[in-house]
Amino acid sequence: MIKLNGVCKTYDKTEHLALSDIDICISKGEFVFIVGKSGAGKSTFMKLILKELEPSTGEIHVDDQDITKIKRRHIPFYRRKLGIVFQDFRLLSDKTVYENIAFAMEIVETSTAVIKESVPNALKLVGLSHRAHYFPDQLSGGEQQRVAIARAIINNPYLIICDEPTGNLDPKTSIGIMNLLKDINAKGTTVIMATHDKDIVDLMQMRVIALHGGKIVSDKKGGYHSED
Amino acid sequence: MIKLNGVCKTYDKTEHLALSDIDICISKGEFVFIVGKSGAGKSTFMKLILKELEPSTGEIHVDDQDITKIKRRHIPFYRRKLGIVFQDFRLLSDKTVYENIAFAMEIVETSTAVIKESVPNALKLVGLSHRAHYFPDQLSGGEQQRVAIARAIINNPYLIICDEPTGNLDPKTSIGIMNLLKDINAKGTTVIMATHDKDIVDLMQMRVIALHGGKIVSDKKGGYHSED
Amino acid sequence: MKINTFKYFFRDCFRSIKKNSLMSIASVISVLSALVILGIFLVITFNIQHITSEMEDQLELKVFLEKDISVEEMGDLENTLDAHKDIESYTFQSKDEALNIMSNQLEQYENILKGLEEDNPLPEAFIIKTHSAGAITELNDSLSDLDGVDYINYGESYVGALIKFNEFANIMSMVVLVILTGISLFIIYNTIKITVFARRKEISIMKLVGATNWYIRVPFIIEGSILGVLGSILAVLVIRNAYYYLLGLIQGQSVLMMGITFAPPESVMPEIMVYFIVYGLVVGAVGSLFSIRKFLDV
Amino acid sequence: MKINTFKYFFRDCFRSIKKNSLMSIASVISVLSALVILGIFLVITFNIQHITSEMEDQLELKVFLEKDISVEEMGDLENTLDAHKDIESYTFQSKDEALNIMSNQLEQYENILKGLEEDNPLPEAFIIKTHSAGAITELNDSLSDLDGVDYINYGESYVGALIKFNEFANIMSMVVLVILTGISLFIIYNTIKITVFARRKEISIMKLVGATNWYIRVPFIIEGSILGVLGSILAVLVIRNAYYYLLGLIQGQSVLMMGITFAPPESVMPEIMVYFIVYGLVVGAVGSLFSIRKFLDV
Ligand SMILES: Nc1ncnc2c1ncn2[C@@H]1O[C@H](COP(=O)(O)OP(=O)(O)OP(=O)(O)O)[C@@H](O)[C@H]1O
Ligand SMILES: Nc1ncnc2c1ncn2[C@@H]1O[C@H](COP(=O)(O)OP(=O)(O)OP(=O)(O)O)[C@@H](O)[C@H]1O
Ligand SMILES: [Mg+2]
Ligand SMILES: [Mg+2]
Repeated sequence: MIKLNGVCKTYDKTEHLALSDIDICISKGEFVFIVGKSGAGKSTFMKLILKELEPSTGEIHVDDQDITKIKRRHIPFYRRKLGIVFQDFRLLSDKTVYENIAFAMEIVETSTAVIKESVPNALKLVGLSHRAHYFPDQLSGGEQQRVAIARAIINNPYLIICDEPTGNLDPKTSIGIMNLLKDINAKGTTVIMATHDKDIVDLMQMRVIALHGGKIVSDKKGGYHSED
Repeated sequence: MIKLNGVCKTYDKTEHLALSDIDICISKGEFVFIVGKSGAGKSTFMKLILKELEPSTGEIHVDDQDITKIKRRHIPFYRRKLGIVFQDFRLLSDKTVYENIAFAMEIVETSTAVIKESVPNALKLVGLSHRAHYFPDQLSGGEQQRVAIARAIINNPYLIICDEPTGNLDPKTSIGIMNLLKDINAKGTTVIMATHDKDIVDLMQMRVIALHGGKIVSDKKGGYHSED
Repeated sequence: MKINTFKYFFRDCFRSIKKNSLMSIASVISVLSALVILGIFLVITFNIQHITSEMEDQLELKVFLEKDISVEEMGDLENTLDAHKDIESYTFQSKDEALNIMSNQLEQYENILKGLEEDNPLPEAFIIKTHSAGAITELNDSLSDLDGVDYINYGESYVGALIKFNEFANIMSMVVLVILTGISLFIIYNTIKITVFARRKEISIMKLVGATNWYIRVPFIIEGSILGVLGSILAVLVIRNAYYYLLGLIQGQSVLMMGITFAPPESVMPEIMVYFIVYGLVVGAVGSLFSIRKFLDV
Repeated sequence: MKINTFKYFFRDCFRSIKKNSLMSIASVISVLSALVILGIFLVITFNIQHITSEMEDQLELKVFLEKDISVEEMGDLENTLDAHKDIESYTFQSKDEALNIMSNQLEQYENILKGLEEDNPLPEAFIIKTHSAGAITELNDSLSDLDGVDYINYGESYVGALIKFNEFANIMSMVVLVILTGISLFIIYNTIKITVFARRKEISIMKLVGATNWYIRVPFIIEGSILGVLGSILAVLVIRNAYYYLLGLIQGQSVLMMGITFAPPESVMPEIMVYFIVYGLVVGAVGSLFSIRKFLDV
């Protein structure tokens, strides 16, 4: 489903390689953790798949499509099939929690009836029914993060990308979110998740790709960056 | 050193009590963890001490001063003696990493020579010497978090408040940061830290105050919210 | 697009106006300010046009008759004048009337002219008003060869100067209007650009969750148009009331005005209103469209 | 405050201008636009003043002498005129000169006046120029009782109208200027407010790490002043060049101008320059000061 061939990424102006020579193949329905030190390149990897960034060299295939070659005006349609949780949440500050999630459905022209049913469900799943009409800056860090998660799953995407989705959550809530992702994954959705949470990685026993200084240093099933 | 008497906090418009009837006494030189579920009121507690928010009722004494009664124009001078790591970092986006940290020294009119020496030292402590001239939006999540930590400690504050300072850090870097805070604490600085990281809390074996729904549910030395 | 989508657009743009009320108010004030300035100039321009056209209305052609004109010649002449299409009206001026008017006009020579009364040397004349100032020169040519006409006087240099001044005033006010329209466009566009800039993060978030460019643009364009139209309506009201107030102040102070009258607001305001509202709408919409462009590159 | 702190202020404000270049450019353009409009009006106002003062300069008093004035009376009169403080200059006009001028002025009566040459009924006169238009009426009173003076003519209604028009034009242009100054102030203040608004998060961060209000304000004020002055200098350049260009266009087209001359740019521009630069500085600084106020409440 996802295939990276010799992907390198340098940010303009900085010589430094954020990702160098990445070759990865992730099949449909897999659940993959990306781990690594701060600055290892995890978010960069996520952004490449989202087409928020372009790779400096190499090819990225998602669902048999070379996404580096997608036409500008087709990008939105590509993105709609993905569900993304950003490390910094990226909620729309002038929309309430409810509207933030509904917005993701409105842009794909879901009927109002469906929206009215789905959004409260999603809010319930992440435990935020009582915050539906708050604005993002009236929420705690963890609450914002859960809104971002609800938004990512609302359209039943075939691929979910989560960058540090439990960084601001307590262990109990984190495990709730992980169970949610596991259920979604069990229904066939591919999940890629960057995380620092050793406990969660150890618990889940899924494929773990470890990055270090922009390079893949290990790729196997099991616990958090086993070399440590 | 810090004393809260019957502090309640409701956010305007929302009926809901973010903190209710909090009585805490933290002595000089203590190291205190604040734990609790997402939305329990940890950040609200931190913001009250910083005087970013005013309590709805109750008194807050810091260093024998009733901070609810500080005059508006004395607030900056009060804040300068604190070091704060915000959950959402709050770096100045038009200043580089170096300048963000230097700014905290400039406002207290530190001499240029001292600034030139201290800032690189602080950057080295958090492992970011190679990012000194990056702007915040060119940094990874964890790197931004470490800049925020460096800024908090630069002025040798008598009280350090860290809201989730390791949420975006890998375990290894987290332990580095914790050791840093421990060293600073050993020199007599009071440290209050909100965190979800069970491993760290368990490791440090310090005083742990657990919040739940805005109330203190436990306050003892030991591991992460022992009831779980 | 579904009808629902348009509902969302309107909901979003009203919400955004409310949420960003400081910026919305600022945008409206910018449009208002720019258009009030433009309005002041427009009113001045209309008044210049009004005054020059009044001056044109006062233009007249004096056809002096030969001393020994016969009754027949006189009759023919009157028939010609009656039939001429460029002539609005004409009156006959006798010798005495001519002297009277002359001595009134020439205050300083009053004493001297008194001596002439007995043996009045002034000729009789027809005083002709034409439909337009442009027709005067032509009329001069066609009438001067007629029998019984001695010579024609129409203040050649005055008419020439008036027509020239007219042209000059028209060109100048067009130039100033074009410049001011440009500047006010700049001001409004600038304000929109900054407000869009302040919301660039929101725009990039929308793009990242899969909104198409048009989906993002449309609410901004609607918002821009609403604020633009709002600003322009306010501008029309300000200009209208200020103009009525000014006219009220000046009324009765005719000494000050040396006989000049102002353009009536009923003829001026409708034009300004239509112009402004279209302007506010177009600038608001197009300004938003252009301002948003560079932030859609995500 | 230490000298270093000021270094930081300047460093920060230049950095911020560079980093927020889009907003900085927009602010400069706003100031520029608002002041160019103001400048156009200022130039027009100066020209109206120039023209009316030229018209005042052309005012003259005609002292007609009695037909049978004696040489002595004539001498006394000349002495009085020489000594009078309000009189700038005077000339003597003989009968023939008077007739000549009259027939030139009164084109339409040329033929008639020719008959008067033999027995010229026009009186001799002194033609007096005064220092100011205001002195004319007084002078009329003081001279008319002198021996040998028949009557005095100074186009009473014309002088009155001119003085009234003068007052009217001055009041109108002051009113328009005050209104425009207000509007342009609004435009500039608005722009500053939006740019500050877009940076409210930065301001709150500064406050939270312990910066005093003044520490935050000063760089904003410096930045506002720099952008304001920049905008006003550009406005002065635009106005200056446009005015020279306009004068160049009109030069030689004197027919158009009906003898009216324009105010020389050398006398107009320095005033506008000083006015604008002070204006840009003050509005930029004070605008920033006020805009930032509400965001300091953290
Ligand atoms: N816009 C940018 N310009 C320049 N360098 C950047 C930019 N964004 C990221 N980097 C650099 O690229 C490297 C990888 O960043 P990335 O965000 O992928 O790290 P990460 O693995 O997500 O780290 P973390 O766990 O801290 O979030 C970092 O060293 C960072 O400084
Ligand atoms: N500005 C606000 N307006 C209204 N409610 C708010 C506001 N800020 C926070 N809250 C509410 O107050 C409660 C406590 O928030 P707080 O940020 O203190 O939680 P927290 O313990 O820091 O959570 P987290 O671990 O997720 O950061 C939350 O339920 C939140 O929704
Ligand atoms: Mg990251
Ligand atoms: Mg929090």
